[in-house]
Amino acid sequence: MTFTANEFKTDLKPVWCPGCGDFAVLNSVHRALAAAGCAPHETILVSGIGCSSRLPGYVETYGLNSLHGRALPMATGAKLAAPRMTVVAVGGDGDGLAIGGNHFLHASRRNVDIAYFMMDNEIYGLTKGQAGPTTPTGDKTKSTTYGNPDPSIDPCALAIACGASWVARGFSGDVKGTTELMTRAIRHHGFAFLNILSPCVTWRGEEQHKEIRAKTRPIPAGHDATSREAAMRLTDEGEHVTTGVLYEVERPTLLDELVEIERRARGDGAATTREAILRAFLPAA
Amino acid sequence: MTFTANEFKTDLKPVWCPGCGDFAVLNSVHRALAAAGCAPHETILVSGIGCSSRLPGYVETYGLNSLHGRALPMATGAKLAAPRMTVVAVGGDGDGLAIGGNHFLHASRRNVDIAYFMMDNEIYGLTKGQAGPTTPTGDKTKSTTYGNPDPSIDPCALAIACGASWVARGFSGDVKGTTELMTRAIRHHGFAFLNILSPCVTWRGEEQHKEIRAKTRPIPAGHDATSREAAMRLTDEGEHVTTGVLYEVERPTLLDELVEIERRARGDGAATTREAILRAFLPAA
Amino acid sequence: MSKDVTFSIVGSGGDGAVVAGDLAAMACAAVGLHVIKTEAYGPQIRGGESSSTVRISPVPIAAQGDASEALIVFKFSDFARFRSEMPLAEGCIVLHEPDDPPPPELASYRCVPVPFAQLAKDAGAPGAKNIVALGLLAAMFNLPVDSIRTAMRKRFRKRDAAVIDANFRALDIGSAFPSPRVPREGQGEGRPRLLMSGNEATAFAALHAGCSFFAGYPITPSTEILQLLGEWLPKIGGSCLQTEDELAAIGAVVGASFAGSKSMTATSGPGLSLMSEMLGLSSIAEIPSVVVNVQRGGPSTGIPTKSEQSDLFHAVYGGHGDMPRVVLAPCDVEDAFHTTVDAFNIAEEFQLPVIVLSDQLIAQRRETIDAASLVHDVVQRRVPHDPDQSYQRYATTDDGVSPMTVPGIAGGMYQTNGLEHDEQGRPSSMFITHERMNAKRHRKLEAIAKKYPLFRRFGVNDPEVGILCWGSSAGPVAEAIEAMNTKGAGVAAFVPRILAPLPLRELQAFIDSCARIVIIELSYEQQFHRYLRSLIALPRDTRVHARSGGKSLSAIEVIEATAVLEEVMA
Amino acid sequence: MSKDVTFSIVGSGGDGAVVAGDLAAMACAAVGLHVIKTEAYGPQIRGGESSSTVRISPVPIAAQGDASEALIVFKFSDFARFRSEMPLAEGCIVLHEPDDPPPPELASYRCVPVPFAQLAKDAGAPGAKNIVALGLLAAMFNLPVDSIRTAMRKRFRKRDAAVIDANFRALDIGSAFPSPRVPREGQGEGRPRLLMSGNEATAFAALHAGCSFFAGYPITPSTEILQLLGEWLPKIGGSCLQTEDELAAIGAVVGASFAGSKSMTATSGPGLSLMSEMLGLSSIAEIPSVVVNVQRGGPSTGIPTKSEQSDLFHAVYGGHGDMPRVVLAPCDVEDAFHTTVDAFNIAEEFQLPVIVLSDQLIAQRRETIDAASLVHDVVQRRVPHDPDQSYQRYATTDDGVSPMTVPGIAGGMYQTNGLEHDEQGRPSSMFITHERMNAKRHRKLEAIAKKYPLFRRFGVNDPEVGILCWGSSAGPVAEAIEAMNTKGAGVAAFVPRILAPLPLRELQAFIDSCARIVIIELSYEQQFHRYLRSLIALPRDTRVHARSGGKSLSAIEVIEATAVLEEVMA
Ligand SMILES: Cc1ncc(C[n+]2csc(CCOP(=O)(O)OP(=O)(O)O)c2C)c(N)n1
Ligand SMILES: Cc1ncc(C[n+]2csc(CCOP(=O)(O)OP(=O)(O)O)c2C)c(N)n1
Ligand code: SF4
Ligand code: SF4
Ligand SMILES: [Mg+2]
Ligand SMILES: [Mg+2]
Repeated sequence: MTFTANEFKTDLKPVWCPGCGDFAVLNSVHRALAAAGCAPHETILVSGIGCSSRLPGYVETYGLNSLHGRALPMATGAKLAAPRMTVVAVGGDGDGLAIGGNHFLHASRRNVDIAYFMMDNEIYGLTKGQAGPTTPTGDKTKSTTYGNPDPSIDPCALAIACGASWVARGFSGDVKGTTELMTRAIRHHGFAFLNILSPCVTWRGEEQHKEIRAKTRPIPAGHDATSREAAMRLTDEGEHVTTGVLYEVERPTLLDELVEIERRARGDGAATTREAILRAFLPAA
Repeated sequence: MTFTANEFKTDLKPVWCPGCGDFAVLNSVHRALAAAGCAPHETILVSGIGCSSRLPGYVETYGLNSLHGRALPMATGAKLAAPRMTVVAVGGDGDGLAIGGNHFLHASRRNVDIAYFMMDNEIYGLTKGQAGPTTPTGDKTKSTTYGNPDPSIDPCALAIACGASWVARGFSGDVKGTTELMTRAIRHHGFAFLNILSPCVTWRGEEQHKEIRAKTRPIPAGHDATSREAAMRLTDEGEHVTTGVLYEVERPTLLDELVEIERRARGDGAATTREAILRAFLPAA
Repeated sequence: MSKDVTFSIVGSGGDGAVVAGDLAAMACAAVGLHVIKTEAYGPQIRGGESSSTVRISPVPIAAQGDASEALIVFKFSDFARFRSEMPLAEGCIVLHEPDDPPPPELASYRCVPVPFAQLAKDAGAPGAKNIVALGLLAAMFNLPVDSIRTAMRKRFRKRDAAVIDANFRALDIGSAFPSPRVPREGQGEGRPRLLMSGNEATAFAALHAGCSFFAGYPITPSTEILQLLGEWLPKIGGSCLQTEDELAAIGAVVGASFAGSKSMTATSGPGLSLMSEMLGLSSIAEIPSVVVNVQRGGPSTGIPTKSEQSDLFHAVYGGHGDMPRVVLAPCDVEDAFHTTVDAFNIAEEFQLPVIVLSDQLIAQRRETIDAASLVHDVVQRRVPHDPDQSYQRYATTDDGVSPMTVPGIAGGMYQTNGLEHDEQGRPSSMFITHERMNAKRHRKLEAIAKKYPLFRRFGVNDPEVGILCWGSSAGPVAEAIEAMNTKGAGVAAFVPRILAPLPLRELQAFIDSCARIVIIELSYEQQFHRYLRSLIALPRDTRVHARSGGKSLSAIEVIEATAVLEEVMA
Repeated sequence: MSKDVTFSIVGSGGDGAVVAGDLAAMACAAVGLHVIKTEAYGPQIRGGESSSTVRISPVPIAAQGDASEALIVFKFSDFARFRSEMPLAEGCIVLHEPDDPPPPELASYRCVPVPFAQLAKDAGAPGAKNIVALGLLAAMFNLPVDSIRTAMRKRFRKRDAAVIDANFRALDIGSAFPSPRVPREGQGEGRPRLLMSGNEATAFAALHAGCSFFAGYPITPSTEILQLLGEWLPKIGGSCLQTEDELAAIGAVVGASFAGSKSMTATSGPGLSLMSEMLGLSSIAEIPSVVVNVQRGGPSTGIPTKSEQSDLFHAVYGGHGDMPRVVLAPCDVEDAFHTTVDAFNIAEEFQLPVIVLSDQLIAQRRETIDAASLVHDVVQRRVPHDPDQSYQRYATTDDGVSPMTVPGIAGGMYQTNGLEHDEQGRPSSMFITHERMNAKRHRKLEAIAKKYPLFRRFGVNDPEVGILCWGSSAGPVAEAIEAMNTKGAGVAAFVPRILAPLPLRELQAFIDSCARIVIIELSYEQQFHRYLRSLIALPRDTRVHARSGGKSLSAIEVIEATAVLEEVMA
């Protein structure tokens, strides 16, 4: 049985500002879950804290809007506990790269079987406009009166470097394209990271939307998505930002590894019952 | 006035196991601090928790063996508070890449003006032999009865990806080479990361020392250390491990940025006294 | 004729309700009136419902005001979500758009239709509904119109003259519009007062205390402290670092302090929870640190935009092990300045972590302060400048404080850690060392209790009812006590400003002087009550008025909880 | 003739002191004797000083034994660091190498030179000093030699026959060597007993309770739990994840629990501090979680290898906001099994975080258990399997527990969060919702207090002295009470096994039945005493015996603290 995008909607009204890019992301999520053939009761959405992290409240699945920075470990636990469920983590750039940076590194490395959508507005929206890891260097924000001193991170470059097996970039303004990327991410076997440029009209200005549209470029024809180096090159092009699937490889996932471990654990002909395990503590007379 | 290696020794007896690679690292630290012209009272050594993190106790400087994973933020704070001091962070692979991974990412990105020596034994030594982020996949350890499921991280590759401006690898067995690399790291302008392969004879076996010696290769002649791609290539060579300076570039450091910010802050002719700042809160009648 | 008045303005989106409140507050502060201004918002990140409540008085006031005498509503649908938390005074004047009739439940109030939008249009400033409203309020309450104009000039300085003039017209049209007059006594002494929020007072206190390093991570309702110090510290040669998270923030603070700087971070509940481990290092390695924690509704993410007093347990008990720390709590905005300076003084003199427990109500309300009151002595760390061979970082002393060298001092080098350690800082796992060092570290608390018995006491002597409360609850309690005592009751309050170590001697004396004790706090678990019980004997018949936060405490609530007037009347 | 004996073996590097202790313990457990074995180490990571202390008895024993009747020392320089923490019984037999004379302070004991190294050489097993020593002990205390051989065969199974034979010779030579004989009563019932550590019992309990997911990060003294479940869970179709840190560990646990698995993590103080924030989410979102915290010396890194009871404050109070949680504490190794199963039962039934406060002494000592005692009912989560339209995740109920759907159940979808929320889980910042939901979540604690009044009580009825203690202190207290009461004193103890919510009714009844109360704990700050005071009235003359950890509590210490014998004798 399949479900329509509408069946993934809840009747809770988003708290987002009029014009926020996250509305379009939400729209894409509804469509992508349907397109990927997910069932609401067999889908788990986990987020951290932020404007973007409010998203699970607006999607009819098992949803958890958790703690700032912790979406990935929670999604990992959920996936290992319920491997048959589709598990998707969502959140903001600050949530995923500042306080959540370490989990991003290790979830990528372990190739956890989940999709992760990062709504990247280059700012801390919910706390009202402080610089974050993707805020361009030099930008003045509420917390950087004299300009942001820190070099900004390209989330896709970081994901590739950390070992994510599927890495793509999208733009919330392009609902069709984003929906397609989300669908592929959900279907990917392993950790699929999608960086979605999603304007914050309130703290990055009404212009951000146009600016992003202007600088995005589709993936160049003939790009070899299996090449780390080629993918990396598409992550630092100065002016432009490439959207599409930058990197895609097939390698064992965390679940694959755990299945293999279970095989070995049972295989060694050893104790696989409570009683047998206990016997090991009984000294022979 | 300069100091000798001996003047950097304390009379506290290391707790390390006989044969531990960290003895040689300690030896190199004593020599490098002297060689770099550091003064004991103008040097700060900060570490996390682990066998390796005990090192500051054996070096006559201002030393802080802090919390597991927190060496880098503490070293960053120390450097910003006392820019004239030489600040060196040290610790293990677990300390720096597992619990401390997020700080590693952000210290590299910010190009903090410190040197960071990671004693990499591919294991959690102090807790008696569990797998860590650099433990080879498949290895059996105390915590991976059926083999380590996780792909291992190359700390140098990660440092380069995160933006460190100086990245090198050394081998504790080569005291001369390691001392030289440490000296350069201390002198580097910005975040200098040195990954030191340092055997854990107790949990990785007496053989580890020989194995490392066998697989290390000196930096190839004509390597362009200013090229990210070239440096990256030297971080994944299967069998071999390249020692030496893999990557070295000059870019503004966190201190440079803060100096510039101070210039702007004072420059705008605005309030730079307590009184002037307070006046802003006094409404005009 | 009432001395002080309170009015509220409710709107949404571009209505500018909050701006109108700001202008009124600034104008009144400018002429020396006492002002307290609070705001409230709906869940919408922007463009949602917002309200501003302003209380004005010629004499000092301690709280935000129980109920509004006037309410301006641009749309009643926006008012709905504030209703349960915005009490209206009996006979409250409700001004509303003619085409938006008041809901039945407001019928009992004096509802006056005013065509705000139309009047603004007439003035040629279609967006200036709020300024029209401001004009009306000025006329109703006889507010200083000239200084409202000055405030508008400052606020709109970036707009062009034509717009400003149109706004002035809107103001005049508003004041000219027929509306009830509410005579109000006293115009203030003319000398302008500072208008500050608790977060601003805290950030300024850090400068005053000599803080030269701040590290923090944004979190509501403490973020303004990070933002202000990011702007101010570079001006005076200090530095501010926005870290990747709170673990790094407190780590950088303790690292900077180890290196010799007075250092601070600011956060709220979730961040304080994350800092627990590092505060333990600050405590055992005896490295000074100051953490400002602005409380909000909990647990977990809770209610980030509203006040509560439920981080007390974590502040006084949080963190594993026997971990000496100090906890201070300001009573109001001005006190946020003094407690923060005291926090630095205590941290530096006694080399331990000091937590300042502020709360959203103090941190984000704006309040008038007398500039002259912002003076406070500053203490420095005990640093031996030419230590000799015998220098021991953790030398045993009577008060437990051992002189602390800092990097740069020749011969002062030492190596320390978070392990148990001996006088030289050398790791030891021996029981005897552990017991000796625990004793040394805890002796500092006795010394602090003696030197800093910080508290406020108000009300009569030998009271019939003694109220125990802390933090922002002190304001409504103070006003309730004044009200009760003028009615002939004999009530007093003891408000500790240092929660750990508690000023036990003074507290005991107060309790002994009272016939009855009532405890008042905004914590469902009665954290303050249970904390007091763990340290001092409370009378069997002690009453406790404890409830969740999310709605600020009112003087009337305190009066009811105290249940003393009934008796007086009886 | 004494029923039970205690002996210690001290060595370093390759001396094999610990191996000898293990073999003795296994051999005695195998024949049904009761055994408790503890170990201690110097700071050296490996090759440093080590000691093993074994207590053997034909009747049940509750503690590790106050003092050793025999001490084997391969080098007195190694013994030095243990001296202050290893009491020797009067007339203790001290066996040592002839060329290593005992220090003067040991002169008062029965020192017997034994050429261990030489005898081992004679046996053709130069490395087997420890086996020679074991032979001596076997002869002295009449230990079951055959089952020592069996234990050796198991232990050395990887070595070749020749080596094993040489070791057997060493054992015989040792037993043959002239040494004092210490007659000991009782040989055990023959039926072998389980020999387990507290960490092993805890890990096994998780399997028993149906735990199918574990996530953790190594930390002394809890790491064995991670290691064992990493080995066991895959066997029964569960999974174990070693995470990057404790934040991820507890995050994964709560995530897995949300997805429907019984989940657990294990850590020690520093890790528990880092988990504070996530426990708040588990509490407000009502997602079951079990955290085993094995206490060690604190604060900060403290003394990782030694026991203390100073994480109590953090366990019962840690975390910002009003955060209901449950805290259990085992009294011994077997109890570590039962409390852990109860932890899962309570977490699953009441949907909140449950902390099990174990400690290093229980976690890492080995103790004999009767296999038959490891039975305990298992409770399941209330899951509505076909929820209808009206399903509300946080529906109001009498006991505060709302049925919880899990992913996979059609029609059971809900969206939750760490914000305050209404019955459907929708975020709300309204006071009324906050107060209502705080009440709902806290009602669960009342229900738990009724259903799980877990405690132990031993000693006489209507005692003259009532002791209050918890955790591993219960052992020495139990033995002290037996000793005192046999001498005619009337002492009893009340040991809560659930610390939050406390079994107040039962505790009050106990206190009322006692003439005097003595509190005994290993926390410098008197955490247990202060916690009790916050909830229950203690008699004015309550005595408190509280000190730092790092040295285990002895029965003698308890007897002195109770100061009751003097009176009896008087
Ligand atoms: C532990 C903790 N620290 C800080 C915060 C405050 N906080 C909430 S959201 C947020 C950042 C939001 O930025 P981002 O993740 O990019 O999401 P956005 O709002 O931009 O969509 C912060 C710092 C918190 N809730 N918890
Ligand atoms: C918060 C916290 N978690 C866990 C630990 C336990 N712990 C101490 S050292 C260590 C890892 C040591 O490995 P590494 O950093 O590689 O240092 P090594 O001992 O190998 O030199 C761990 C997990 C701790 N001390 N603190
Ligand atoms: S603040 Fe920015 S990110 Fe948040 S809802 Fe508004 S527009 Fe969107
Ligand atoms: S355990 Fe390993 S790392 Fe630690 S001291 Fe011993 S050899 Fe060195
Ligand atoms: Mg963002
Ligand atoms: Mg290591």
